[in-house]
Amino acid sequence: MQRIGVFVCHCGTNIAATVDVKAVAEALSHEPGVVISQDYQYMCSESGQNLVKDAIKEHKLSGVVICSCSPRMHENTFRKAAASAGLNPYLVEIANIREQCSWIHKEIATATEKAIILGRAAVAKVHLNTPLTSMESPVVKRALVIGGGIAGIQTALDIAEAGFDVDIVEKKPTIGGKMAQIDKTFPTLDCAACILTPKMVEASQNEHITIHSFSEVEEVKGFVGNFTVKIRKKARYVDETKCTGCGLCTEKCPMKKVPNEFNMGLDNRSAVYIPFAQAVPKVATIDPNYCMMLKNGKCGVCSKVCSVGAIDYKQEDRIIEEKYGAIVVATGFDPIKLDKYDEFAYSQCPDVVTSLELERLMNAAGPNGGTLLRPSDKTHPHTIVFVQCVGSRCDDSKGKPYCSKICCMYTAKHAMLIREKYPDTEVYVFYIDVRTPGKNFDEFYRRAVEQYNVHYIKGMVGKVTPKSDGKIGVQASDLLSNEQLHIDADMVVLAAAIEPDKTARPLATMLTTQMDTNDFFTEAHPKLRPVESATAGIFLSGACQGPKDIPETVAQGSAAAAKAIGLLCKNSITCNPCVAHSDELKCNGCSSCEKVCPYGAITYIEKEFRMPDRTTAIRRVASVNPAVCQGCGACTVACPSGAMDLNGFSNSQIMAEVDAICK
Amino acid sequence: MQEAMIKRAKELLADGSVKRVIGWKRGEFAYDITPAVFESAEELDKDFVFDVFTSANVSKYLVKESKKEGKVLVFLKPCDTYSLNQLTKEHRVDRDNVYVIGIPGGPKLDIEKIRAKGITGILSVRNENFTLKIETLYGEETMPFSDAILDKCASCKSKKHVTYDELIGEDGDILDSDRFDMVEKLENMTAQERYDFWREQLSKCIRCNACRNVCPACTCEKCVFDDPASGVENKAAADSFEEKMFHIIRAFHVAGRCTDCGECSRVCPQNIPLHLLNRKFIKDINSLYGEYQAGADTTSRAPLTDYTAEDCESSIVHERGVE
Amino acid sequence: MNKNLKEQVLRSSGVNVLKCMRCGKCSGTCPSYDEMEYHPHQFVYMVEKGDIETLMKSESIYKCLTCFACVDRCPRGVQPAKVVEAVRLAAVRQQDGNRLSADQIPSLLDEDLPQQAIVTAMRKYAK
Amino acid sequence: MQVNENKEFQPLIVAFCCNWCSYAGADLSGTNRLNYPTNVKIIRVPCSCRVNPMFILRAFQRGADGVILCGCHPGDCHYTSGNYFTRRRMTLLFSMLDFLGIERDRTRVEWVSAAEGAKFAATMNEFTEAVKKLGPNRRLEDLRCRKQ
Repeated sequence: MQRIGVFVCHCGTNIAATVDVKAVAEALSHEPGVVISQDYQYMCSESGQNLVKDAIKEHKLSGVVICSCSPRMHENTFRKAAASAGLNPYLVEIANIREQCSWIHKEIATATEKAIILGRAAVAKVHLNTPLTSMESPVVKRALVIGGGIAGIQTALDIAEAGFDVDIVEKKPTIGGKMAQIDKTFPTLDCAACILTPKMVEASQNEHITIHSFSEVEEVKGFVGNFTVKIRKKARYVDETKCTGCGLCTEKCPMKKVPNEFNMGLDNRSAVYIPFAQAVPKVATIDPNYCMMLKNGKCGVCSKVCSVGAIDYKQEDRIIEEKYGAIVVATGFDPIKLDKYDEFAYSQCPDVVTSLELERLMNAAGPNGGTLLRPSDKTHPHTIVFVQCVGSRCDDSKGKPYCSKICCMYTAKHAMLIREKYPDTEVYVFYIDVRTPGKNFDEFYRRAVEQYNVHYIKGMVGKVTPKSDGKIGVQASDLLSNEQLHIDADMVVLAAAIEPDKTARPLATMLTTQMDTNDFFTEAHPKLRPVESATAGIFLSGACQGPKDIPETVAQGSAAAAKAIGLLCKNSITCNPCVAHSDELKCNGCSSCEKVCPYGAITYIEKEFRMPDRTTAIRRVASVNPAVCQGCGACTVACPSGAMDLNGFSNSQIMAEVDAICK
Repeated sequence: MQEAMIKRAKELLADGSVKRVIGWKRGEFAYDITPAVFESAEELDKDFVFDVFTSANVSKYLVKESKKEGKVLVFLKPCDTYSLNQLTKEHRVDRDNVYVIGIPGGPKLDIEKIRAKGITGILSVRNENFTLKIETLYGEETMPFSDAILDKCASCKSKKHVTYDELIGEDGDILDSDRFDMVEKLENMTAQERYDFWREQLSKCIRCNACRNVCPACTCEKCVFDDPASGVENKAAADSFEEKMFHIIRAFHVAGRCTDCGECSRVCPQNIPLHLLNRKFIKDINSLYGEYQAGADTTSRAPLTDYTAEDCESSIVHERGVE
Repeated sequence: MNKNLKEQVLRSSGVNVLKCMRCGKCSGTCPSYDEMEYHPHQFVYMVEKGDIETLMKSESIYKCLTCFACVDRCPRGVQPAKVVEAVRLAAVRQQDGNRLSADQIPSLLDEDLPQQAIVTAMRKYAK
Repeated sequence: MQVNENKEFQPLIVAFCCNWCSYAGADLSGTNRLNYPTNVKIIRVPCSCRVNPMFILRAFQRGADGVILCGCHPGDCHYTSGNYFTRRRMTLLFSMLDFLGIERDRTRVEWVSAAEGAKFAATMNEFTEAVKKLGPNRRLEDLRCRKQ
């Protein structure tokens, strides 16, 4: 006979305000098998847990039901408490009467009634719970970092520092990411390259770090501690091991009219190229879309000039397969496309640029060697208008609903740098709100206003019209002085919203991690587990999780590394014991389960059985590898005979819940 | 035909290539023919029969027989070969242990339809140029052959043998059948009409389990309806369970696996058109996930253990047809 | 503040004024800006505050061209032009607010003028 | 089925939610205090593909008036492919129930991510209203299971 203890939590007033917890405890005390039913202020507190532990011992409980917050919050807490009192942790069930009851309902009577029903379902389920023991599964002591921007580099360095091997997969020919394109950084105004490139070099020289540049993740299989990843090393038509990065090929290449993506297409590069001087690895890459040798077999100049014979026109994509214990996603962001914002004339006028383009225009390694000139006529601009929130904070149909977070600060930086370098320039910043929370951030913005006389105007630009005299008409409203402004500007800079990199979505599918509607990766808990995904062994670093500036990105990169190190330190991890198992006596051996298993956890064995008529027969039956099974339950439904069942969520348990709810 | 079959079966038994023969055995009357296993030439001579009433699908017997010592010879009509393929695919039958002789298919006759003409005391039935000559205790009667055809044969989907080791007679083609007409007719009724139709039909069920027992897709080691642990165990005839659950669960269990052999409806003593449930699934699968015929081969993935990222959403059910 | 009037304007416009984040892009893009006493963003804000009578009395409601530039540009999908239109309707539908007396109408009649326009005009113009 | 004092029909709705997306989405609608009716009772399953059509029939048999199944958006399944199987199974099951003349609005599949608390609440409100309009489930209920 079952001896079940029910514990109803008040959660302060979180539950008790809308659910009559005493009535719930009283009602559940009459359920079959329930020997004790109590309520308490905070079940998750130490004294609350002790209450449970003591009751387990005193009443020799065979099952525990906690009516409290979501099992996603405290299931583990109570399982541990039960285990320490000698009860198998999987004999604990949680009835979610907070998130799914008290917080969504207002009327005490109906909320209490629902809480009782939810409690009843948990009691019905716990009747059928069986003690489960976790298996151990070994951890591969190697990490994969996807993305070689500042986030990925920081994470890789920190993991390597702890003594674990780590691979960086970067889709571009060099690591460095967006930060490599940035000129100066706020709020200190130090040079981005000066602080980034030492880290890039450190990463390339660290014996624990392997950089797979110009590579992409092709397939991810496995589970925490034991991922198998296929990486596509794209053909760069240059032997990485031979190339010295001398750059002779890039000089001699006759095809020089290739838009230079590193400079945002503001100037050109050659078909064989090294993205920028400090690229890591410093290896040339041939762009097959432009190389005349690859396109029509005529040229071969680079191959002739290369003294080490590194050019290989026959190179093909290569797929390598590696095993990892942990994976860190650091796929970063991109500015959104501005084609649909006609009112800002971005597509019509070359002097309307995005902020990232402005970074390149102002950078010493940029198209103008660091002198700020209009892209159209290479003249010095005297009036520059900055427009904030372009595509950020919009209705769904108009752009991104979120604040891109970094624009206020980099715009202040741009405005300040321009006023510093070219004091004869008038700079206007049209803002909706100026958001500068962060250490020394507001001071920085105030300096732009007070020290550099940047004109901050509250109001959005409504219309940008290129004029025949080369000026750009900017029409905006000044909401504070309540007038409409018409400014003849020389340049307009748009603070485009940022969005997750396009490769993130297919990657999330491969990694089986969740994303939000904006394609940012969802963290396991918005406050308490910010660098972990809900999928064990997958960690999040940098702007792939949400808009972030550099200091935050680095902090999160290190945090993700710490989490990954915590995993890699272990020799083995405890597997979820809620896995499928097959009842051999019922199994038909039909292979339905095997076909729907996403992990290949099911195999078939020929086994001898004694039949009812005392004969023996050899039958083909399914066998589940519990270390590989992740417990989704797809097989349980595919199985026609009901031989396949899932620990912790068995057919009979779920049906008991259904019955209890429908009673 | 019958003689040729017996002759060949004897040969194979004699040279030891097979140990047993599965076919049809004559019963007390001309029309109550049952599937049977024959182990000797004498048994074959005595009881083996192949005629207008040998409609039973014998493939299911291979689940047990193919596991026994020695090869088993089986005579399969085209429709029966689909069932064998499906059973082979699901590892229920050891195909290597089976020797299949493909024999021509129907149409076979429905004794009930002959009786429905008021003909009783039937001794034998012969088909002469599409006219049935029925010898009865009270003299000879005739009726058009087409009036007595079994429903499942009337909407035959294929005369092609999808698996065999040798053939007696000619192989046929996959037919353009009208088997989904009735399903479509029901789909075009209102929900209330459909509900009334099925309530009338399913309430006749006496839960004899004949449909399950004859079904070549129902070969589970332990049927969920017999398994107390399954939660749907139910042996006694209880009205509302039959109407609402038993037949839905059974149809779903064989969804994507049913070869549409029509045996369920043929054996139903209450004449419930159970095959319509299976055909509804087949029709849905064909229209939603692409043409699929269970048993057509032994390698393709069944529709319910397969998917594409572009599959329609379940709400399609709400958007189409008649409410 | 006139709650009924606010309710009426909100309902007839179908606009959720609370979505406005006060960016002023509507006014930044408005071609009639200089003609208007109250500008599109002020319409949205004043309707939110319930100060509709002021707007109804203002000539601004007849200066709006209903060009919908504000509706097109608004990043939050607030649709200020619909708010202006709703205030205009509220003014037009007011009782005893006619600006033309009945005996003035015959002389102004034009065969091509739709009936609706005559009634509206009576309330809108002159005086 | 419950009938309260003012005799308005209160449907009983069983919601199966996958642990990784929809259950978390339901939690989020709680955290954000987004209301939906008490009629909805949630059962947690690891993945929507764990839901056997039998469970749904069982719920109806035992007197549920509506059953809704929530899972991760296609492509976002924590187990890669679970919800794709769910989609096929439920499409066929719902089609069969429709074929048998069961009101089609009593069943639904909805994809709700962990971030879509608002969608979860809205879906539940909508679904409850739809089932309320249909009235009590008489066509699939087993009268022997009726509450005394």
